[in-house]
Amino acid sequence: MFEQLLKTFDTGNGYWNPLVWGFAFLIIFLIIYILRGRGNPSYKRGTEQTKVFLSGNPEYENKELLHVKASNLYWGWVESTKWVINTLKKMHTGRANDYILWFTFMIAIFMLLLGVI
Amino acid sequence: MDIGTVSITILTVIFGAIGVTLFGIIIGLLYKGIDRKIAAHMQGRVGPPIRQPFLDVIKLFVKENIVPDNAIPWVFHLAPIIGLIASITILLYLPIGGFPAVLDGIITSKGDLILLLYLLIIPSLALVTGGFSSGSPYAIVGAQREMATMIAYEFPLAIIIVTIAWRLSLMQNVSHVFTLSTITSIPLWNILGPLGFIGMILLLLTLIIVTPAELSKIPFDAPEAETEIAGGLLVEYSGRNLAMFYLTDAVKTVAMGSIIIALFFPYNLSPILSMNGYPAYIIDFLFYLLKLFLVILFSVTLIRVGVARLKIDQIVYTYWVPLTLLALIGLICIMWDQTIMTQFGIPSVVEILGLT
Amino acid sequence: MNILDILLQQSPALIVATPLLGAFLTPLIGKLGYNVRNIFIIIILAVTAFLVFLLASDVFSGNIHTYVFGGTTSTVLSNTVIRILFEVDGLSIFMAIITVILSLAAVIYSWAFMREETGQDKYYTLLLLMTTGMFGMVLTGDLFNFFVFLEITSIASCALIAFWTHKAKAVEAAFNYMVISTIGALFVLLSIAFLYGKYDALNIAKLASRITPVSFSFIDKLSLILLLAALTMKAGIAPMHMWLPDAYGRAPASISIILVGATQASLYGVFRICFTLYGNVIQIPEVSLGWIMVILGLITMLIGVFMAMIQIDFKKLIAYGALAELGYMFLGVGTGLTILSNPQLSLASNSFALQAMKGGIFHIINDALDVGLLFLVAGAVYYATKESSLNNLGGIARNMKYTTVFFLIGLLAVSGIPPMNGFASKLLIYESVYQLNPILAIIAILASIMLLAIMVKVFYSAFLGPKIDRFQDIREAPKSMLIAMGILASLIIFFGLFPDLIVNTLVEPAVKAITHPTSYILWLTGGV
Amino acid sequence: MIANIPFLAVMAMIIIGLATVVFKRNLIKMVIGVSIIESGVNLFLITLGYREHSVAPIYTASPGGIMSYPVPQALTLTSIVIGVAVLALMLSLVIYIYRHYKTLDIRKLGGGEE
Repeated sequence: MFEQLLKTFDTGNGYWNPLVWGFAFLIIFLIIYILRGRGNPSYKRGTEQTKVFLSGNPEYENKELLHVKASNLYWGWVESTKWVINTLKKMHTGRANDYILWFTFMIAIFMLLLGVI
Repeated sequence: MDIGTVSITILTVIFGAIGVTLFGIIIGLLYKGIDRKIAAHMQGRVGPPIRQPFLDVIKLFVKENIVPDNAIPWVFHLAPIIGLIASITILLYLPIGGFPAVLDGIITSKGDLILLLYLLIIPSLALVTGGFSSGSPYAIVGAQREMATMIAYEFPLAIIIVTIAWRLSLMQNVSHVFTLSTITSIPLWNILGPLGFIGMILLLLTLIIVTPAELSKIPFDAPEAETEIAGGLLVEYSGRNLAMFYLTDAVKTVAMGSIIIALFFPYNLSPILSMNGYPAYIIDFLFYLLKLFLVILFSVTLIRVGVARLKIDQIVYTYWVPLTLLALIGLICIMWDQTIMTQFGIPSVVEILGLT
Repeated sequence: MNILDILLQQSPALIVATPLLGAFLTPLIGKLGYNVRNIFIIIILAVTAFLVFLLASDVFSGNIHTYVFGGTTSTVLSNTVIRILFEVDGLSIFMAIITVILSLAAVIYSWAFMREETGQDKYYTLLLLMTTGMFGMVLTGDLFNFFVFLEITSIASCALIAFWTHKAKAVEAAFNYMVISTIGALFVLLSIAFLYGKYDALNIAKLASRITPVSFSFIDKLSLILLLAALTMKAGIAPMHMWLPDAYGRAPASISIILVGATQASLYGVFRICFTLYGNVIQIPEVSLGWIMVILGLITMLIGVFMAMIQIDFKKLIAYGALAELGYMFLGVGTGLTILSNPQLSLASNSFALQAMKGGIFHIINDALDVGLLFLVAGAVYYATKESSLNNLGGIARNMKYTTVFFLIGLLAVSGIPPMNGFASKLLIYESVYQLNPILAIIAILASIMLLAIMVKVFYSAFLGPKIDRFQDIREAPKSMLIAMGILASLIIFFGLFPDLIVNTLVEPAVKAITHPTSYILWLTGGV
Repeated sequence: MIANIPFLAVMAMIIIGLATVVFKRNLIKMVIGVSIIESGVNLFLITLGYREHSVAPIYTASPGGIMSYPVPQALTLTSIVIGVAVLALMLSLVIYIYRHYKTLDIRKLGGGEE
């Protein structure tokens, strides 16, 4: 039973043993933790130090304004794949009759591929 | 499985882990110093001494470890540690010089290319999470750029990895083509024909351009971009947490270099010089260090000095269009190579050159 | 004969009957009080779970378990008598295990999640009915019966999607789903009628034995197309997936997680039809659907990740993520089908096909757990903040520590980062499908990285960030919700740490069941 | 030829139903379309079991002669029952949609993306 649990996951083309990896991870964690413990843990709480760095600009009263909105994330990626995303957005109309149209379209495709028509 | 083998296994893992940690950190920092020195010379500066990165780390350990108000403390602290550990575990699966990988053969566990691909993600993921958790707009902008860069370069990287494994899978009597030990034992250069050779060179080129993005170096350092977003995702980090990220970067450089070596230059000197025993290990290790130096010189230092930073959407474009095409051409070359070789009876490049 | 043997013998019927009975007893028991009813429902599902695992222990030892309603196996063997029968093989029981895990988690979760709602008796009745329908779909050995259970599932789930009737979008999503699933189910019925008209049988095994290369004709093709189109639509395969994000996203979180199971039951239908019903004619070129499945899988994957990237609604985003995950299953199983249906290649010489199928099937249970956990987390966040748009959330990791950790586990698992369970199945898929064509593995890897980016975006915008005044004093999710999430999270970690064990015990029999359709068919003649 | 008329009717009903669901913008009309498809399928099932000059398949009170197939009739009954449930649920959803949007035109509803 014990050996069964230890067995390496063999995909036929590669191996993966989470337990060995996890064990090594733990060992390295200990080393790094000790190493990190040698560093200076302190800082001055509640001083200017812990304020957010805004290149000297004043921080907003309402902290929510500091939070970058989800829709603004990955701008560069969305920008360079705009054409795909806009096409896809147009597909998702949210109307049942368009969905059924897609369904009929797929039946037609299957019929073509399977040689019915 | 008796007690003896279990304890030997456990001891191997423990000592291997300790050894690899020391190796990764020391060599990583050393190469960082060399990199900085060479870059400085190329820009007509004197540059810092080679031991400067060590001094940097020591200095960071002495500095205060500030946790900003807006940060989520536990994520903020945990991210750098996880990143460093994950990047060290990559080294556990890589053969270093003449030594086999530490985890090779521990309960039949072996290094696997897909696993490495995913383990390489974890340090970047830790960096991103750390940046996001620090609650500063600069860091957030940097972190989301890092993530977008990651999506971008993963495409060509996946092509390289899958292509190499696919070509090996065509060979008779080769199993487990994704394991590093298989890949290093059969260098593709030895079996490919002329067309495949060209394909392989294209793949190598792609991987060399992927490397700076993997390590967030110029021209793909938009996530950190000191001049633009003030250090990006590291802006709120200081003291020992920053030191952790500094070390992660160093270790990751070694890991990435070792992956390139394992995939493309797995040759050792000792069989050619017909040496064995300790001298062989030493000469292979030195040769490995030389290879690592060359790889880092080409893929990090030269590119970094020679090119200016790209905008983030340009990065995505660069990877998804020109580089992916380059890698795909490489893939097609290698796919057609086998057929052309058998069809026209072309020998492999090694045979043409008479190196067998 | 001891009681366990009797239970085992009757278990296929009992697995369906117990939740059905529970469903109609719920309004009665509901009169006794809130806690009594909830405990009753949990007990009902626990009993079902026990029966499922009892049956699983039998099926995994290599038997195909059949149960004939109102008769014995011999009555079915004669051609004239029509009986409804349940036939349980490795794949069926695999799906039943998923169903029971998901519904248990959902019910435990609902304890606190639904506490404030009105109409809870109806909610639980419908929930149990839906579970019944799903069990019926995966256990039945009769095509018409399959249709009936399909309809039970879709009616119950539609009513549940629209459970929050005060939300216009929820009702709209339910209406869309209803139109789509009804038309899909009617096409299933139509093709069942085709098959019945031609072969005079409704029993899957009997039909499969009668559909031979000799008898194969236009009618068979037509009914295959209709079945395939309808069931892939109900399974949410692109480009017929548009109902899925709406339905998943608008339903209460505890329903979304069961909907994952319902979609997968339709996926089971697709596999059953491709591999078993048309198992004898699988090598006829027109029926070799492998490449179609692979390409549909890739399209699903890419559409899922691209659309998820721009979503700002928490649950809708996860729903698109779930869509991408569906693509992996289709990719894995499709690769297997391609090899299986090619007369020149065989499974023995192409072990990668078997591995790909293992990966695809393994991914079904992994996806159920990962996506289920994420939905539950989304529900917990909604419960605490009453906010579902990612644009308005932020910084709640300070108040909801456990939920954050559960989300992190789900994030790592769904994007396949080692050592979570998603990695094991994705590893299997990557390292096998590349042999069919390297591009497949490349796109799969790419989609998985994008999934990571998507989930990290959620992690940041919902959980990290500065303190927001509105969320100053929100509290951690109640205990029952944490327990439900904890069950799924611990299963994820367990599956991740012992992938070899899971593949050998759970996945292997399921793969064997669909790659050897003869054993499913042959019990009719008394063989195994 | 005359025997094929039911099948032609089935085809026509299914296609008319599909066209209704796809092209009509009114929710009620869409529901009607679904209902037409359903009737078409039911008709098909019934037609399958039909035999010329047959009697109802009731053994105890049979006047003799050939019987029509009982199974399709049982299937049709089940299908009709399911159809009623589906129809009721759909119409009740339409009522809710009307309450929210004050319209039955599908183009004026919220749609998928916000």
